[in-house]
Amino acid sequence: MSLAFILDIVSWGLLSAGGAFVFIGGLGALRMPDLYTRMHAASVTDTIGPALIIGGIILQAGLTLASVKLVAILLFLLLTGPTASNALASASLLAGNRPEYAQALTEDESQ
Amino acid sequence: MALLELYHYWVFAALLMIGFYAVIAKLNLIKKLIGLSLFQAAVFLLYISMGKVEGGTAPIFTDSATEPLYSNPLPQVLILTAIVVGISTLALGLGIVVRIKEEYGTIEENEIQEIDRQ
Amino acid sequence: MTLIFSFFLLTMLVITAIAIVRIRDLFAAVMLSGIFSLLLAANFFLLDAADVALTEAAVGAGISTVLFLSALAMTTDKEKAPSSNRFIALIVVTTTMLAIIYATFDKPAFGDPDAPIHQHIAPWYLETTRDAIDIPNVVTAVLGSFRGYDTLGEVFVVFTAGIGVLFLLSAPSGKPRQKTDIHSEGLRHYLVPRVVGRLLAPFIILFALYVQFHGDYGPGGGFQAGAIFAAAIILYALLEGEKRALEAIPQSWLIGMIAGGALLYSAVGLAGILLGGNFLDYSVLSDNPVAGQHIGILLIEAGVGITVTGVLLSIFHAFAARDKF
Amino acid sequence: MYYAVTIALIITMGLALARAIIGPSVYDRVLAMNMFGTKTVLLLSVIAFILGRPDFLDLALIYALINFIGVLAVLEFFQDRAARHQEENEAES
Repeated sequence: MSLAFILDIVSWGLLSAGGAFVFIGGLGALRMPDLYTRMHAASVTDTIGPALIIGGIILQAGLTLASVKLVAILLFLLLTGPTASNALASASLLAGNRPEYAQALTEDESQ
Repeated sequence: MALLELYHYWVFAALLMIGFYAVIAKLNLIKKLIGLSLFQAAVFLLYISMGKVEGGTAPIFTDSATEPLYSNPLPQVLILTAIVVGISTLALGLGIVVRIKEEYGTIEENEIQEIDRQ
Repeated sequence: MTLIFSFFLLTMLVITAIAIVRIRDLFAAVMLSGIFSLLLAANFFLLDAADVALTEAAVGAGISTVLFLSALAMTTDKEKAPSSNRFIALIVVTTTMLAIIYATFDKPAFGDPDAPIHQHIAPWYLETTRDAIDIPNVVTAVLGSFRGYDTLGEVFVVFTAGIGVLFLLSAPSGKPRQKTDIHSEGLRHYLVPRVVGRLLAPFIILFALYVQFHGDYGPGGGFQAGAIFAAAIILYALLEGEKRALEAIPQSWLIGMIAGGALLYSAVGLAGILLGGNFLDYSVLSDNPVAGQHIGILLIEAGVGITVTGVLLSIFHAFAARDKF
Repeated sequence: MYYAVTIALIITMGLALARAIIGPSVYDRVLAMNMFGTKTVLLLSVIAFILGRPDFLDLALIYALINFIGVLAVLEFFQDRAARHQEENEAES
């Protein structure tokens, strides 16, 4: 069990977990019933997916210039992704779209 | 596999004709411009796929000891400049559309022709 | 294996294109063309065209979306009438497509190293770049030095298009509308994007400079850097409002940049003649021909970058200013 | 392993594309475009390693930055449109 082998195993684990998260997020964005639930599915997995995948690639690349660039990419994705989702949600709220699904739930509780 | 290798050219043909369809059949001027940019993208794709060499790599020299096979740099040069020229001419087209909207109040081709006939 | 990835990406490309043409909501069509451009760039990357993918990334997804959206804001975002002569158009288009597909069977196989295109001049470029120009990026070498005339022509086309847009959109509007100045404040409702955007803008400018000056060694060069730099300033304009962006880089500077870059390029060419070489022959710029090539490519790439930045920014400002009237 | 991730990414791109095409609201399309952009960045990073040219990560970097500008432009468009509608309503009343 050399170090390289363990690194390989860990990075494969990260890559496949990332791939799974990304895929589930895509599925959620397609299948969820309304905009806000779709946004939830897409944006949460858009944060964890890149973190895992890029983390896995960094383990493969080792300490090189490529790793620095990958960290920069990850940093930018982590900054812009949630920002875009936040802005989109507030734009939709400002335009007067209420989260229907949440409303239905609260109405159920009040009855 | 042989068919898969021609797939790039078929996609070129399909994209070219989808763009062309938008240009000739759509009446909205902005839609026509979008179609024109699809047409353009198809040509870009044709050039770049012709420049690809099987098993090649991008024509930027590496430090590796074994000399790799490089893809053709010439189509890439032509298309690189064409993309920037494309966006400039697209902006020109959009500028003309905006002016048409101001003068005619519409950007639908048939309505513009009706106004012209009067 | 990458061929199979290409297969899926290309199929998605066609689906996206069909959706763009079919959809009646122009806003949706613009969003889909953003996706189209991302897919196209991914395909370019798989086809070994890193420089082209970089250009498409900088231009297609960012600037083209911004321009289309500002045009939509001034016109309309709904397509009205369905197309009139759809059947004739469909017949014409299908026949032509079948003809082109028939023609592809005579083409050399995809990726065939013995195809005529790879025999003509490309091997010479690849060999000579190493000795005569000595920069790793052959695309930059061909763009800047071997095909310098061509690139000069393209720069002047960009220049002309920019001037054309300025003429078209600076003409007085027929019926001036009274409007509140909505652009002066930028994105006032969105606090988080403003903060994050302010944080990112300097990095984008830094990255543009990296792409500009690293173009000899990796993917990049004047065209890409110009587009990225313009995108950074457009980001600033979106966040803080037109006015602030115009205070940072005034209109007069932009006009100067449009002309200045093209003139710098031509001046480098003329310097070649004055020093006893040919037009756009950089070897005479220095005692050592290879160093001369380096200086020449650096200067003309700078000229290209300046002109492209100036043109794209002027176009953006022209559209935005038109919106205000 | 890279191949498995690439396949997952391409399938997800397909799902996002489907969401962008069916809509139904404009916000769904923007969401899909943003998702698609993130997936493209990841795809390019992975492919750069598959092709063995990690120096091409610059491309993915620029995608991560430029995609954000697209989203901001859309937000500005929405804000602009809302202001325009408000004005029109005020003019009518």
